Amino acid sequence: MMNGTIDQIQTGVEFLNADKAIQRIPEGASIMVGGFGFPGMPRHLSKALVRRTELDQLTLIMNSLGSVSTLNALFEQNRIKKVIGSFFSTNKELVVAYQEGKVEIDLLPQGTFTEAIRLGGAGIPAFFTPTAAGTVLAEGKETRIINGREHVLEQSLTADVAIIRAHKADKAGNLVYKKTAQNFNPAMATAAKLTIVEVDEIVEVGELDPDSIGTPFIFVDIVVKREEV
Amino acid sequence: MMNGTIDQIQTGVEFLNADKAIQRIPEGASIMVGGFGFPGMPRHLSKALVRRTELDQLTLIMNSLGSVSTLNALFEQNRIKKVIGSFFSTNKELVVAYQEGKVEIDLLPQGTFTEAIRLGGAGIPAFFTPTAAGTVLAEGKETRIINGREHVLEQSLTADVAIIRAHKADKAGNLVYKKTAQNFNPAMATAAKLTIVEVDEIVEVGELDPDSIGTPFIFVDIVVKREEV
Amino acid sequence: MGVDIKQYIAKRCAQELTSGVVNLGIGIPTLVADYLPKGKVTLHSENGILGVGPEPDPNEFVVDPETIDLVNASGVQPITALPHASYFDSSLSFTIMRGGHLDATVIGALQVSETGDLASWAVPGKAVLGVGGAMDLVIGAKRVIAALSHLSPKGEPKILPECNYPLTAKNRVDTIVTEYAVFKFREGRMYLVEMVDELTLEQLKEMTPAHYEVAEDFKVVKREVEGEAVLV
Amino acid sequence: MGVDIKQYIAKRCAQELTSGVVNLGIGIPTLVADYLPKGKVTLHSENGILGVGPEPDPNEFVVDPETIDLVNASGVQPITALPHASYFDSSLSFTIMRGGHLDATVIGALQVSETGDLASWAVPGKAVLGVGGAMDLVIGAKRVIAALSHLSPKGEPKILPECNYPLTAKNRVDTIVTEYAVFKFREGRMYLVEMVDELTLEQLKEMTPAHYEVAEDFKVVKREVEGEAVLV
Repeated sequence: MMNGTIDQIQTGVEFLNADKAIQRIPEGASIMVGGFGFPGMPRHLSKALVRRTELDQLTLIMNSLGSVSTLNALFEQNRIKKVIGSFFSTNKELVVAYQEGKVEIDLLPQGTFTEAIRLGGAGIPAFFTPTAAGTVLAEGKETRIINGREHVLEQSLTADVAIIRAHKADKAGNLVYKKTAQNFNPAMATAAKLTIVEVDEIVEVGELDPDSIGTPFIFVDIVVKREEV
Repeated sequence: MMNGTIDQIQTGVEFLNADKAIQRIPEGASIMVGGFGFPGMPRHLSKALVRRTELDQLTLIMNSLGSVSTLNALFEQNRIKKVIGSFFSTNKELVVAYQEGKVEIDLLPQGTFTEAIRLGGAGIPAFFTPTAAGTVLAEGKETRIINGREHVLEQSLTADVAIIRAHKADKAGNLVYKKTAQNFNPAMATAAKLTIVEVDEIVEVGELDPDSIGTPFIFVDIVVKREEV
Repeated sequence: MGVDIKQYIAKRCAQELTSGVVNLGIGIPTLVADYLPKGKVTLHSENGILGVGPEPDPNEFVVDPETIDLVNASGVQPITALPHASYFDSSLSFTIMRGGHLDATVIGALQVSETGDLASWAVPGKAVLGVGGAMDLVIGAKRVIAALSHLSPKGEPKILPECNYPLTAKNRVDTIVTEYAVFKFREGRMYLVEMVDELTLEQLKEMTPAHYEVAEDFKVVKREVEGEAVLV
Repeated sequence: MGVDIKQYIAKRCAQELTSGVVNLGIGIPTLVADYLPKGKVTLHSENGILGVGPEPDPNEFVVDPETIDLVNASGVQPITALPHASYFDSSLSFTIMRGGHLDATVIGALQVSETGDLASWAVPGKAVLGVGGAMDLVIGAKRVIAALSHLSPKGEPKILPECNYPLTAKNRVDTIVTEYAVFKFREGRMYLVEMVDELTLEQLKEMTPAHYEVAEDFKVVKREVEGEAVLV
């Protein structure tokens, strides 16, 4: 059976700086952005996305946008067509863009949002959930009584690109996460055609405990080290 | 905000021997059994289940039964009503019981089986998967074209009891898994009313790296140490 | 409404919680943590932790958005972790919530109906731009404890025959705790189980248009926080 | 069919695999591992590992069912892990498979149809008691390489206009590799791309009732394994 030493291992994962990585995003892309508040938010990739000013007509798939976000410039510059997520009430730029009819918002309960991404990555395109049944967020959606309870049929989410953050990557592209900085990142890594990861540290192959790897390299395309911006 | 020292922490998880743990299983229960071949199979709990001879009319939810299994005695003793899983071809006792009409078998593709358990634990009762579309395993099931591809509506799985195996538990009931012994165990822990875990080792609270915990104690009811049979 | 009333509601909510795993919503529910029995109730936060500990000392802990990796569901407030804590991704966090594994949640409410409907996230006529995890919490938790002031700042009742604000979930509230009373839902009917001694049943009824019955185990209590009387 | 023919099919399958992540089914596909370029192709096994390494030395490794924690998808065969390996539960393992993340799978086949249908798991008239992960593999892998002997032991053709055995999946086969030929599916049509020099096109057609065309890039090859001629 196949053998291999560390030097021989080639997984095809690339190691680039943030601007070169963001250069790979196609026009009008749908982009998943990881993070729940500060932890797990790919800040340097977000800044590089803002810098690449010719990219517009974007769809952002992210749980929330806080009152201060690196990505706010995208709304001021009218580069966002649509946002899908669960909580945008406190972001002034987005609220204004929405009220002016410049941005479309698809609001999902957070659990539906995260499961839609996980199942999108798993090749399961739709699922019935009890969440939001009987509320305005279920309006226009198919419903069905299952086990005596009303459920809503939700569509899974996939994207052209995911920009996520992890704690460490090894040189094969395997990722390790830390504490509450995991959040949506592992699921998003599975659900995009192109997954770009910002990490604190890059280590040699063999340095990560194989049981601790949260995202195997198969889901990773490009790794960007934080300070190499 | 609430504080707590290790001594004060009470999670309600019980620590029993295998026979006392199996004593909690109700008559006619549906029982998920973890393991993929040898790794992750709860052998001592299985033996205790066989020893509790008055338990019958059981439904077993397990991926596969190899040619030699601790649980074979259950078929010889006519204690199993139904089996749900993906691979039973090589187990003589089960094949015979099936041919004699003593056991019903629900065969699912392995990926459908594992996702049905995970989603069962997550409160999502049904999902559309492309797997098995156009095959005999989709017969009698609702199908739908989604994104131009045929999908099958599958029902999620839950159970009265899960008997699973992990590598270590701490005294709060948190579990850590090892290598390919994870398999179906973490999902099954989430999908049963009563989850009984067999472990190699029990350690003090605080000894497990919180990032390494595969199953948080909230999914665990009873922990059994392997040698305490 | 003064701080003391919020503290009273929080303390009264905590009496409902003697063991298990609980998720506390924002607002008054956050205050509940201070009144929980030490070590017996474990707190879950939907951003991915079971075993939330106290906030770190703000004099010693400086938040660096670049490196912070342990916060609560606000996304920005640093916390600590208890010795039995575990971390997980959002999928598992919502498996805990939607899957029915939480013993209880305490959640702030704008309105509650006599059938246990909860409205907690949106106001009619305003753009609906945020829901967060509230719907999953309320659909999944074994017990939903709604914590709210009995009347709105304008003096309007919040416990109604029917909610007229957008719903979070239908028929899911188990217990209502206000500064004046506690109601419980039993087999689909709403019962008054507790009232503070400053009111008569008639006065309470006037503030509470929902249909409810007085429970057999109804009792009248003194409103105290930490031994001190509460100023309304 | 002798061992050498199996080795030839395995070697020919390996030529299709130059990089990426591959899952090898049981039977002939298992032999493919020996012919893969070192370090460039990573093997996935559905029981929860990416980075399958060689089997441990059977003289040094004794299987203890009680403690063994690293096996392949047979559930009993011990393996090793490569330096870049990771472990995961079945949910993530089938996310890799069903979700379209595997670059290829090599899978044994009982029959393949001219529309790319695959039958690999059951025989008509027998009780259907096992399917395993085959359906998920075939539905999800970017390329499905069917590895099979050209004819059944009774001399019956296996590459047919339509499968008459129960299907594993419809329209999913990308490449067929037998001891005589290689077929590829391109835009829904089946093409002969390679044949061994021991046959004529007419002889191959006689053994292959499926409708196929000879590809523009068709070539005739010598059948060799490790430099030695193969005995049929």
